[in-house]
Amino acid sequence: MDTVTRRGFVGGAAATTGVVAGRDFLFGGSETLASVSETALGPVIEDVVPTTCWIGKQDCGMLARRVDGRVVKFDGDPANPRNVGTLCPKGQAQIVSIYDPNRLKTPLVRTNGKGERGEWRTATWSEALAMVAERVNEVRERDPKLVLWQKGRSKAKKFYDDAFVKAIDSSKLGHGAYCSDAGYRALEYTIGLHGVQHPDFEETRYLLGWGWNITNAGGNKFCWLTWPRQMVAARDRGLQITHIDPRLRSAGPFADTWLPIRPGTDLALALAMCNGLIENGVVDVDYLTTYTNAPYLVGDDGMFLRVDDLPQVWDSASDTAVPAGEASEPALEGTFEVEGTTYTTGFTVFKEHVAPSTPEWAADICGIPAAQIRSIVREFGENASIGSTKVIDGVEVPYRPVGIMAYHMAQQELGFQALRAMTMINMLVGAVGAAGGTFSDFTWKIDKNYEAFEQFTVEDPPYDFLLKNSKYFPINTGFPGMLAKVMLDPERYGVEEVPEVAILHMVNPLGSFPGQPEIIESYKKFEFVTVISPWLNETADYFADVVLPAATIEKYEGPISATDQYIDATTLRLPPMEPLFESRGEIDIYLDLTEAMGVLFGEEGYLAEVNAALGLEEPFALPLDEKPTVREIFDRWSRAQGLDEGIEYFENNGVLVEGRIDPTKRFGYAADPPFGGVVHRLYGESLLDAQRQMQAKGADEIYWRDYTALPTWRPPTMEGSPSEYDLYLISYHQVENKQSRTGFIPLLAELTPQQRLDINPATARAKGLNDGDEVWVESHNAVTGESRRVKTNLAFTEGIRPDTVGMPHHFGLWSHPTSRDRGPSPNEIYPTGEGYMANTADQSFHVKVKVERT
Amino acid sequence: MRRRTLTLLCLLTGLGLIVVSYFFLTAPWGSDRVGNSNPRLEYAPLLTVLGVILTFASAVVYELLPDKDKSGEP
Amino acid sequence: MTTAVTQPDMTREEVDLPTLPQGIGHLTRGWGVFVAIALAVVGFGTYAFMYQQSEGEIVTGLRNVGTMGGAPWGLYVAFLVYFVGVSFAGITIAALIRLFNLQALRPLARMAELLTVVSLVLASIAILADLGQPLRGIVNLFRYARPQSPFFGTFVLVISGYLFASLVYLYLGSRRDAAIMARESTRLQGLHSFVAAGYTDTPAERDRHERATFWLALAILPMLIVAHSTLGFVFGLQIGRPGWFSALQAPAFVVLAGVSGIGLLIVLAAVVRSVCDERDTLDEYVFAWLGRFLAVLTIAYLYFVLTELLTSTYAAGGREADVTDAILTGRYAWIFWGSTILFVVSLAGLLTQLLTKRWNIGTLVAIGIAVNLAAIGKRFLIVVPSQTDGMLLPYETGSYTPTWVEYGVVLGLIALGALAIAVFMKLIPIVELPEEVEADAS
Amino acid sequence: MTKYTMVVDLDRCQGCRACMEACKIENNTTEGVFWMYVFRLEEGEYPNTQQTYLPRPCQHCDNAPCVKVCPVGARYKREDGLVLTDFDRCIGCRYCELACPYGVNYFNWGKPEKQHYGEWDDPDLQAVTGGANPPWSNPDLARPHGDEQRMVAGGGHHKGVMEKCTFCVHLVERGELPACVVTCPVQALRFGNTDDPETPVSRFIREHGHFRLLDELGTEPRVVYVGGQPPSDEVHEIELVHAGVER
Repeated sequence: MDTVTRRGFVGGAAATTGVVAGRDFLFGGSETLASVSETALGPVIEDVVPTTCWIGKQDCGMLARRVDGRVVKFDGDPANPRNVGTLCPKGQAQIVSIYDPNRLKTPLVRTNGKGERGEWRTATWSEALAMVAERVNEVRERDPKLVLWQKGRSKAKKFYDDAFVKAIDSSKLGHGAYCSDAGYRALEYTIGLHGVQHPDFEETRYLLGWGWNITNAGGNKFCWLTWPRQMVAARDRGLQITHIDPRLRSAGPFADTWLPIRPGTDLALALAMCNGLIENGVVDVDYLTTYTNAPYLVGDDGMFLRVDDLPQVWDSASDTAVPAGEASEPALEGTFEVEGTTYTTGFTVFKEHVAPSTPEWAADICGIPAAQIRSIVREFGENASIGSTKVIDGVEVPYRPVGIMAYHMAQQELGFQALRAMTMINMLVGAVGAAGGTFSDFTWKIDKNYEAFEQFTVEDPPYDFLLKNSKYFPINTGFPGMLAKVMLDPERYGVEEVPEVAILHMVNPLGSFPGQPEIIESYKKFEFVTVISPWLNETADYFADVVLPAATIEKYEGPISATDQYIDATTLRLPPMEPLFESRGEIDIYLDLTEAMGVLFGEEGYLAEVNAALGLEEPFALPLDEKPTVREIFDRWSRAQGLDEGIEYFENNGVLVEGRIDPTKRFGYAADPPFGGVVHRLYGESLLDAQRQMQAKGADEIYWRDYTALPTWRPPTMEGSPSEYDLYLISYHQVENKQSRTGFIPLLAELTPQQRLDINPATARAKGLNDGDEVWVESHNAVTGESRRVKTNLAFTEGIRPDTVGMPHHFGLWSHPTSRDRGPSPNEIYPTGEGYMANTADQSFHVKVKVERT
Repeated sequence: MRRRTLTLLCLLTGLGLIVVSYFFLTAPWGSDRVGNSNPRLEYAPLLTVLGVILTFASAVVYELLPDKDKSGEP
Repeated sequence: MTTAVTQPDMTREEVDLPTLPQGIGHLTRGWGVFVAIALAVVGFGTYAFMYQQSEGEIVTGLRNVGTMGGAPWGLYVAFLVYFVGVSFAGITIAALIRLFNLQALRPLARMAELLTVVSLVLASIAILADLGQPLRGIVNLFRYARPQSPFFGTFVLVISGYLFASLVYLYLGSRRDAAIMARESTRLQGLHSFVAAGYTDTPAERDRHERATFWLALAILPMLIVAHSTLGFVFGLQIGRPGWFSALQAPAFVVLAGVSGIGLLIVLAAVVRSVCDERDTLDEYVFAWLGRFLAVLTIAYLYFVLTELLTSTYAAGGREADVTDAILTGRYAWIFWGSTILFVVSLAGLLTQLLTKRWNIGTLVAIGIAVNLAAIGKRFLIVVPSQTDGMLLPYETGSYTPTWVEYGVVLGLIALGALAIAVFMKLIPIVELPEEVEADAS
Repeated sequence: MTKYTMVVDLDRCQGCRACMEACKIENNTTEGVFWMYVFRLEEGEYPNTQQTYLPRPCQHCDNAPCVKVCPVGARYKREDGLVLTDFDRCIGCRYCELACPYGVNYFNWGKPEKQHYGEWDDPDLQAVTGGANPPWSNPDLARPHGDEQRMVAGGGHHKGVMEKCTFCVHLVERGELPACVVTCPVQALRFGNTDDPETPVSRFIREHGHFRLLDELGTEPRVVYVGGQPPSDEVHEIELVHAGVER
């Protein structure tokens, strides 16, 4: 501030030293009298070109309004079902990015050592690509798996995650462990779908918004605005929302009831709800006996009774155990004797398991009144309308208008099991895949993990550096935080080889992931790092050897689903202008890079993999000996979709709308076979089996304790912190920000100028603190005893639990002038690793902290 | 007589200018129409100010106008 | 800034010129120092003004109300109001003296008139400083000004009418003294002849002058009430500004104007008394009269403050109360209570002198300065808190802190006023020449 | 005859502030200027806390205090209901801002060309933008509008003049909707002619309970709020946008 004022002063002084024209002498600028604006404007050519948003994950359709070829505004594309002509604040503000002079202008090559702010020289594309190709090839020749391709947001998976990674045969790492992968795994395990709970807004009447950040963030599949659109329409039809979240602001006025739950205790509440529903007799017996493993007979060892590998159920008609699916009257409940041994149905095991989880028990753990728990159990049960059906688009399906929206609440230590328990709430009332019920994907396509999770194989070391099939994480999401720990101490985890080179695709681990100190130390171990990014981001700044400038919105990408979960549609990202400066689209970059590496052409080359990923067959397949333009690739793909105009269809229409998704695809009950032909796993036999394998291999309890057949409550590790760390830290997403890239947009920085710590005024006053006070927020790692702290300012709100404090993400960056000096990221104080991740190697965003005046 | 006439003329011109420009030439009263944002005659406010100035200037005219008799004196 | 340079000039002039009354044309060292300092401050003010014109008002502490949490009107408007207020007292006293033929106060008349003219000029410059587009302001006001804007009254009545009337008044009154002085052969003879404009002080001319000024005074008195009320209306008619919408704005405005103007007149009279050696004309009677007048106005003003206080603390709710709280107990409390204490202490001083009938000029000067400081504080409180704390929608409370540019411009204006008076004093007698001088000359 | 009205549906508003950003880009307004602003408000004590959102465009009052006080007629009311500012006439006295009880006026404190969110004079960038400042600047805003052909559209024109929401006059005149209305993800904003009782907007207002902000002041706003309630005296802002202008 000071220096700015001084510079202004000097400038003003210079302006007044007599050089100024007489007109300016007393009255300043020349615009005072003359109407400068009346100067005749030449004719302008105005046009509108379709493209898609580049910020979040849902790629809303956009129309770029151009004047003489210059983009002046992005508007939503009315034809796109996902956003129907609208845009969120990020979508509007991103126009700054396509003109940002702080973007990389050319490829850069590091001239100083790594692990500190970079010094750079510019390089030509051919030089930079040759450098990357040489270093990557050198490692590939030894072991391609020691090349790590890491992505943050990949917006043309088929070209990047699939084709490129396969063409170079590298290891691959995503960001899911920081997202909701624990939830994805729980749902894949339990009902076979890739996704986390979301409701059928067209039909739902009663919704548990479980940690759903309604007004700020999205959820499963969408980054934001599609859900709120559907939510307000549903509220017009009478939808009631019960908001379960330590913070009210996530739902704001849309919370009809607010249950300010204690962070990390969702599993206990879910168990109490299951217990309550069973006690109230709200159980969809048909669904449970027909489509789940609830009637399977479980022995004392926790394993199913199997005959010839087939799990058995009790047939009440014949009073015998018969293979599942063959009983005419399968018993859901009961204990039966088969050949002298007692077996209990999975459901009865479950019922007994949740029986101690009374409302009072949960109230104590969750910090919410037992009466409130009782009433939501009652409301949920009443609204579930078990037994009713409804005709949707001509097909009669079971009607269970009770939904759960849960997404990022999976980011907790018990995330996997909490999401499983929440799925069980839906299973008890038969709402999974029912009209108005709960979904986790748009169609009933079974994920390959469902089958893979039937039987876990826990191997002996050595493990690969992602710890696949290890005794630590039989279910493994691919966790960069864990990779950092492995790289720092491979021996401890039985790993022999760690990755040597990395290609970082639109990812900023240093800014985006918890455990910053570990990340910094581990990335130093890479011998060669290539960063593909439009900006010299924090990670590039510290670790890149070569930075390749990527375009933002001004490139081809796709194909992109434009569905809103009801209408099927597809779109592409089309460039509204040439890539800024010397930047290139990522597909161009991979075409160039694979060419430089010598893996572009031929049967196993990049082009062949692109053909495979896009499903391009003759006559549309790309020739394997000729480098195409990206537009040409999409032209072929468009024609392969039956569009005779090729890519011009998208250039003219923006989006290909296929119409409403057929109910037989949407509803699990209506699918053929129902639910994709899988048995829903109420009872997690293979989880228990995994636990035993882990124990047998000598894994510590901290790894195996949550591999239980049924979700089991235990206090989270953070509760072991000393009592002076008296507050729970939670973090959240604000609607103005998503990913590092929004931190670089000054218009958004204006809306979210500074980091803050949300705190209940009563809590703060008890500590003698006031609104706006600068404080230290110090976290404590209950496993290592380590503490970390950051400085920020208090923001009073009555919308947060008194024992909880909250901090938004997307701060703590420094590489872009807009992102600097806006306060810390909560990632700087979240511990990573054991105790602060789920049993599926997914980051927990909970920790105990203390708050003190600076 | 001449003094009095000129002074009165100055005074009445001033007052007349004020009245005419203020009530008939500046922007009409009321704010709900586009036209009300413009004076009916551009620079009408200047006339009002001139009117005020003339009104008071009449005192100067009254005092400063040289006496006819005096100028006739040798 | 260096007085050494001007020193020799002054001594030479001293030798050259025949002696004129009241040190006219006689440049003393003290005067030189004073003028040099005033010029330096004016220069700084001009620099600040030009800097603001070149960069925009971003260099001031002014900002938008609402989301920006600022005040769009600040020091400039506070001083505009203050300067207009000061002008009130001058012209009122001058007019009263003429209308009621208060012979004993005649020595005050010219300086009162001068104070009016100078403060009105300062007020108009303060307006220009406040405008975002001053040059446009000058042109567009003449071109488009709308009668229904309260600004029209300020613009037409206060600035043009009032300023011009006062100038005429000052000028016509000065002719006689100029004519007397023009008889001496000095460097200023030309100027004095020009100002005299043929005035020979015949009974007919004197008669005409008396008649003209009587009618002028009669015309000015109602106009100045209207004009000052109009300025009150600039604030008082605003429904959207808690703390402003009040029937008392206009009367309180006029009374506080009187307080500050009389206070300043006391200070000026004391300075003239000592500098121009006018102890006989500006005697204790004059000061006692001013003191009594000031006492009455201060009592009246404090009464207004009390009624406003009572109404706003008892009746007001919501945002109205927020503004009151900010002024009485919040961030502006020090200004409010500081001003109020200055008023009360001043009043106590005045009443003591009134009761004991012993008037001390030094004390009166201190009181004059005190009530002016208090008046500036009150003007600030009229203008600013209603903006920062008076938003009717739930905006956060705002704040306003003037920058060096605003202080610079305001100090420059004050210095400009002082400079103008100092220069005037060396050209035309600031105290009307007494009868005996007149007799000598004829 | 056409009389434009904006309807704000508080039952729908998510407080996302997309309207604010759309406005800024469409109208090229400068830093710290929010012709459209969305309050995020809170009242009550934990756990009986209420949070609400309140969008606040210019209310385009039929009895506009700002129009009344403008000394030069730069702020004026059009027959179609729009309250506009002639930025080529405005003298920068800010009286309109003081008169307005809603706080919707934004003054160009500094040089607008320096307040467009970045340094756009990079030569490589100018090769792309042709020197436009901001690069997304919209030439429509530099054209005269309405029968009276006055300079009223968009922002960031001159230093030292007042600007405010225009209901996107440059879009409305060519039959399009204001930028905030277009972008609203949940259709919390509606816009249309209420002189005709049968337009969708007229019908929508008729069918819903509604209020106007500070109606008691007699300003006759042309912005109608549906759902929710006027903000009480107890509410306070959370998540402040203390975006100002700095040198």
